[in-house]
Amino acid sequence: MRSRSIALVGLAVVAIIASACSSAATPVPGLKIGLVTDVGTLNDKNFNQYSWEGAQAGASAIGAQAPQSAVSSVSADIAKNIQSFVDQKYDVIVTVGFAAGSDTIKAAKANKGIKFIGVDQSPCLDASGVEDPTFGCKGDAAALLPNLVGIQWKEQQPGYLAGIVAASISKSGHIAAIGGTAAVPAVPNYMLGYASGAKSVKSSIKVELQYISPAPDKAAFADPAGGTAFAKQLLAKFTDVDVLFQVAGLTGNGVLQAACDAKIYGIGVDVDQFLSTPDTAKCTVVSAEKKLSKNVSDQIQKVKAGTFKAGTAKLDIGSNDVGLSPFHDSASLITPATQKLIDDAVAAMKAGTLKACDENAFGGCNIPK
Amino acid sequence: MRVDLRTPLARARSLIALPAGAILLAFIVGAVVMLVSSPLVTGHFDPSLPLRTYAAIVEGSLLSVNALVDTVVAATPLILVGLAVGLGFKAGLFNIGGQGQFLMGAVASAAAGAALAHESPIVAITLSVLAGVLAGAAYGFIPGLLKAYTGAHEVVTTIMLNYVGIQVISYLITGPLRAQGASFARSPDVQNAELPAFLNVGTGHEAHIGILVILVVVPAISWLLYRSTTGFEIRTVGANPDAARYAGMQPRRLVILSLTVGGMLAGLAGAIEILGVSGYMPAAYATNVGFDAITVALLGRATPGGIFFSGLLLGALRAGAPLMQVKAGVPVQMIDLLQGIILFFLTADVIVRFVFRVRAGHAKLDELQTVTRSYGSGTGKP
Amino acid sequence: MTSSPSPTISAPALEMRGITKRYPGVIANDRIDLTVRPGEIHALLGENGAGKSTLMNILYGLTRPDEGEILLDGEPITIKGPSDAIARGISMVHQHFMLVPVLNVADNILLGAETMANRVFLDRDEARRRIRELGQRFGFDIDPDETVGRLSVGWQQRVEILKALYREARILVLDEPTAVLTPQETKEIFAVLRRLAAEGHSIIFISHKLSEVLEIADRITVIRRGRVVGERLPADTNEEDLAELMVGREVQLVADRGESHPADVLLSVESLAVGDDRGREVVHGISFEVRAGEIFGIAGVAGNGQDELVEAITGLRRPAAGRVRLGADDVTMADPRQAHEHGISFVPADRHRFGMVTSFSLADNLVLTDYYAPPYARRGVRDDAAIAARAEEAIREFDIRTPSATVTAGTLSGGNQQKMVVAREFDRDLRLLVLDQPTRGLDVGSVEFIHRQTVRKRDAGTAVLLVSAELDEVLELSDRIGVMYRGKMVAILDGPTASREHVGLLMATGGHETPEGAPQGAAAPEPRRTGA
Amino acid sequence: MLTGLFDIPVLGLILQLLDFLLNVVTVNGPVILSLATPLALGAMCGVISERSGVVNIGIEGMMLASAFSAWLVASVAAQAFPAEPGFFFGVTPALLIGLAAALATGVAFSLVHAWLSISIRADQIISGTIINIVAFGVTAYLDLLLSRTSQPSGGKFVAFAPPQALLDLPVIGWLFRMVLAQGPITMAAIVIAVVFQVLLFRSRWGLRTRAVGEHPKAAETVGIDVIRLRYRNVLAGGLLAGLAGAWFTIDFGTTFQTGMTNGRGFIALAAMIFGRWHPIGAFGAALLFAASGALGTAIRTTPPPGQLGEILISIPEQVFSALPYLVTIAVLAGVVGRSVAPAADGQPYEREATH
Repeated sequence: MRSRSIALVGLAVVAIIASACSSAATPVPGLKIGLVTDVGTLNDKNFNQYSWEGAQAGASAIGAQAPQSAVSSVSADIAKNIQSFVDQKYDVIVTVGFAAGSDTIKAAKANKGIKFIGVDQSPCLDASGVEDPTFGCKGDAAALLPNLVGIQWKEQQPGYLAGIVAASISKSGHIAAIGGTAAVPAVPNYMLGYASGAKSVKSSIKVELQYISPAPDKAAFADPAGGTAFAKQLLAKFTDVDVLFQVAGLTGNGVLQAACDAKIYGIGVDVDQFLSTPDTAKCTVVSAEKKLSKNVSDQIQKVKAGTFKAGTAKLDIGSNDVGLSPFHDSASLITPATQKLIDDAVAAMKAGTLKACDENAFGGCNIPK
Repeated sequence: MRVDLRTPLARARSLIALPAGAILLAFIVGAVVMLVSSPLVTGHFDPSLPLRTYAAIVEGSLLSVNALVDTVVAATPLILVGLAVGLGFKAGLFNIGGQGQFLMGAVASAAAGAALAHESPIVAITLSVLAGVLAGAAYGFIPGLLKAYTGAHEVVTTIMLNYVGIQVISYLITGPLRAQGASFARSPDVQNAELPAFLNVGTGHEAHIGILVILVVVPAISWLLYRSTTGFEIRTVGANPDAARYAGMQPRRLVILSLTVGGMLAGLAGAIEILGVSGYMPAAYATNVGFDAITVALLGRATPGGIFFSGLLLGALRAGAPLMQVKAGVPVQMIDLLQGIILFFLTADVIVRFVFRVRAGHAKLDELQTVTRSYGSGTGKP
Repeated sequence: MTSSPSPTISAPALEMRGITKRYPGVIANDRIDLTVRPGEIHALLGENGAGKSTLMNILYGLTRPDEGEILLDGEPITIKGPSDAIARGISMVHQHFMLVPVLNVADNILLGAETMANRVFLDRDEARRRIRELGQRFGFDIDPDETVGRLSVGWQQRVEILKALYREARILVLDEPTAVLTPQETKEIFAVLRRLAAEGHSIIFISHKLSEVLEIADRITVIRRGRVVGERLPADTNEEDLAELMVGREVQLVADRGESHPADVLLSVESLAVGDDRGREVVHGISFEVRAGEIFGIAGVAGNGQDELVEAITGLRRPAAGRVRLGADDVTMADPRQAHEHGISFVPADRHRFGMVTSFSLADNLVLTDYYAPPYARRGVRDDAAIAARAEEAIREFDIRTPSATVTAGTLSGGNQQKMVVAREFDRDLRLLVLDQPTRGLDVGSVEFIHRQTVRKRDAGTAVLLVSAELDEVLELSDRIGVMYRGKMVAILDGPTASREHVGLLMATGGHETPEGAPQGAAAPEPRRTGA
Repeated sequence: MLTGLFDIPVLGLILQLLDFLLNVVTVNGPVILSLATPLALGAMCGVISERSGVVNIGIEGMMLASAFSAWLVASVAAQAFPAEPGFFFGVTPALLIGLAAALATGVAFSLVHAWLSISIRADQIISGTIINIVAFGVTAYLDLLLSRTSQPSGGKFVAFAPPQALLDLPVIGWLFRMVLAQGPITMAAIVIAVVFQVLLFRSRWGLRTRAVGEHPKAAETVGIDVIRLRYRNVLAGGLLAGLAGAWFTIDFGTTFQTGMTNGRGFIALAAMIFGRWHPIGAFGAALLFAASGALGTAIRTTPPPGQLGEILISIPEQVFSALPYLVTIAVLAGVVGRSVAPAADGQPYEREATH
């Protein structure tokens, strides 16, 4: 009995050590690509998931082996997961989310031979090449950390276009956008762009911009039930609102749910939600997209091609990295006049004559007090 | 009576037989889960998956200096908060508030660290750690006070305070503590208050000086519990509050003391995590240390020595998790699952006894009898 | 027992034959035979721990016998559980009442034997009607809607009996029914029991009180150490005979306590008023004195304020008014620690609740009240060597039977646990020794040991305050006796000359010619909560 | 008509506040009620279990696991049995199967809790903690793995559409909208609360349950099988938690998300305490907590005008999120009346008469 359990334990230990030693070898050709998620899960229908899809697409485009993911379940996991890929001699490490920014900079500084792609990050360094504690960003990130690129988007541009659509299809002249939290710049960027886009169509239009949570917490991005409830409450108060734009990740999927339940128009965010969330497809008119997967995939291909460019890649409509999704079943709603407004706005933004919002030095929107 | 006649070696064996059995069974169950779900992991039925998973965990937590450093760093907060929970058990209290006390310690040390970012490291570190300890203590004091004077059961109040704590942090970090200029809501850098690494093997695996605290705290709590009269009082209150009153002890004071000291330990853990690992506090700081610590305390049977070892074990699981994901592709939640199953077998020790034919001494924590006892007894006032 | 001494010719309603129940290390019941006839009040007499409760638990299906059989109306039956027993007309009134305090009388009675209006809902109206009717039939008027927790103990007992009657019990077992009753309440309950018997119910009356058994029983079965040691008819026996049967040897009811040499007044209690847990005053302005070198016994039926009085003196409870002095020191507001340091030792009634920590070692328990002071600790640090030395000494001196000082106290026998408490509380520099039920539930050897030690302490000049619900114990040991009745000290008598009858009368009536507490209307029952 | 009084100092402010509260509650009644549903069902799971003496802090885990299985099973079933939504509540076979799966999952987890806390007499709080940890681990693990395959959802129940004439009735039309324009689980929760309240205080089961939770030994001596009754109640609680879980993924929403119950199981626990272990009370507390959240939202999205608005806006919105927890602490501490648990709550019951 006792000897039985001792033998069992011994066997297990031997087996584990043996397999640990054996599995350490066998190099595979091509780039090894690893992805570290933000706190949450891989299937968040948001940054984590589309970065992951981008990493997979990028890997297959360059003929590398399938990438590997490491999910961070708590804040402290992010650094550990990055380090784990470093230890395993991965060539490209994608880190997701602004919360991973600091850890990515640290890892990039310590491992110059590894290429880092920081999704929704903008490396802010001081002159000595460490993360700038005062956020002045005086250091030239591209020169100081030539192996790190942070990808950001001008979310206000697709937001602006979504605003044009919303104002055009609204019968009541009252539309709304619900964001997860104002504490994450991407969210107000979308929403402020949305507001100005709508006003550009009809200056008298009423636009409700509401944020669900003050902090980028679960309520903001990972609580669909809470999102539905928030939206229903908003719709109960403003009964004439007939277009609802969600900028709240999974919480926002609940917002779209509420739009469907109320039989009004919904507008998706980040990806083509008509395709990604089929449950709410019937009321999703269009989505304000940033081409997250494509952009991650592009960066990976640049690594392979040797055209990798460090610093912050602020992607915009000029390179078609943001924009509107197809209208799918809702195409009939879009009149030629509306389409023209959209096309003109795209052209103006590309030409630089149209700012989608009151832009700051970093290409984001200044949040009005 | 029987226990007493055994040799120390036999006693030690009887002490670890059940925890060891529970862990082993949990690993077996975990292996079965992985086996069944292996088509979803690797795309085909993969009988070697459990082995590769455990191998990766072992490699990532034990088989190199780096791995060992990671294990100890991950174990440090688990041991500290585990001690907080264990101390509660000794006093007959179920402190589920380790999470909130940890977070309060974290945010307070982040605030102090940011305020003292340009002081000399000694001043900055000392005061920042102190701030964390005090904040944790205050957050443990509240349920202690409520329990002592109103009978509000600490299980419920500490759960509630955990959630209140999340909101407090959300308020602080998005409001008064928010770093100016940062693109997302986070506290400023602690800079000089950062705990320096004393062992840097140059590979990104740092052992900061915070982990040395364990070497002091574990013996100190052990001394407190078993050598000091206060510890005797705490254990008496835990085992029999009426007898404690009869013996001239002050149960209310001891309840408050135990939860406050527990809060200090959890707050210290929070401070160490912020000052030693993260360097700042984000608004959505995510941790699971409170529940991990319950497992640690139960696995260690609420004794400081036991908590030390069980903290190392869980720290190893956490440290091995990244490599498990990278090499085996098994989701990190497998660790949570394993932990829950360990706890299950620890509680359902009849199964362990049956499978391994263990005839070890009674494994139930004596202290725990008082924990839920007061739940329904009206006020539960000590 | 097949040859019954009873002249009654009716067939037995219940027979238990050869009942044997073993627990690890003890035989609780050893081939016990018991025969009960219809309409008979059959007393089951025995010391605490003699096996009475086990036998009744077997009858009630709470415990399974290892051997033996039970016959109901001559038919062998097996009782699988309480519901089985109830279905066969056997009901039990437990010593600690099995009533749910927050529920009302009707719900308590209904519980488990619900009168239903349909498949789902209770028919409370019908239940109330039946309860009132039953109560009236047996001579008491009860309000079915009163919350049980608000009833006096006596009325709670009536509820218990009603519960049995509601289930149409033919055989009613009462386990120590008078333990918590005043003599007046006891009389009333006896009247009820006689009426029940007259209506043909069989009653098994469990007790260790000789006088009561003689008063109420038609027949008496005595058990000792799990065996039936005799059967008697009340007419053919007396207290001495029964006591001898019960304890197994001729009992010297009056022990040799020697002569006392009281010195100066040590404890003086002046107009002390004490409230209970719910804040109601239960000790009303008591005054008495205890001299150094004397044993002052407090007699009284349990629940007349003795516990609160003792707790007030030892610091566990804050007095509401009055003063307690120890020599020149005012200890009225002392907490337990201060009382201890003033030289007050206290052996509490409930040792498992107050007197010890069962999960701690014997050694730790022996310093439970002294752990903080030299030689056991200095500046907050324990001295394990000194604690161990103390344990060795106490084990030797107080003859505590234990394999070692490090075993947990919970593994010791009851007698040895009490010796442990006594060793701790007696063996120190003390002035006042407070003993609350010091020998309850102990074997005779331990009782004698503790009594001897008590007398020794007295002879050494300690003032001893002894509270006991056992009148015999008080009479046996006390130099002076105070009688408590409803929170008042109704008399203080000289111990050696006090007569049992006189003290008993005082306990029962408080000294009034006509006993107080005449039947109370159920509409306004005395709101006294049971401690059970 | 009251607006004239709004200018009076202090009193005017209070009147404004009442006016605002009334407004928030009337406008958001239906949302509040549906948000209260999982809280109320979870709380009633707690009530039914704790009334019989078994503490249940595993509600969160039971809800989460049930939400997961409702979603997964409905999704699989929708592919196996494709069907058009039915007239009542948009019911489909897949949804019913998913609902059954949720209930079964709730019962399965509560069986573990019952076994640990009743049969082997483990500490009930640890047992509940195990439920929470395992439920989170297993659902997160499987959810992540399943997401690698694309899994369309099985749809959801839709809200009942009462005749418009009913909703347009003056004064009470609001009430009809609140109660009738709801999904089946919310409606079921209302019915369950009422039925459960009546049963608890008027039925044989209720009497026995309360007796067992207060004084199990007394119940045993009158022939009640304490162990069996506790098992039954804990398992029935599992059904309620299962229903609460189903609300997340096939009634209110359509998809599962890791950790999506997001602490609502613990708010349910709070509602149970605040509701003083009464079904109706728990439901009321759940409504109150849901309303507190709605109030916080309303203040931010549509603050009242004037001074009141300024005051309300100056309160950090986190206060409203923390309100249920703070209220529960206050209730437990006796600040806002006292809430006393059943006397035997949390105490394992040992059957054999001990000697």
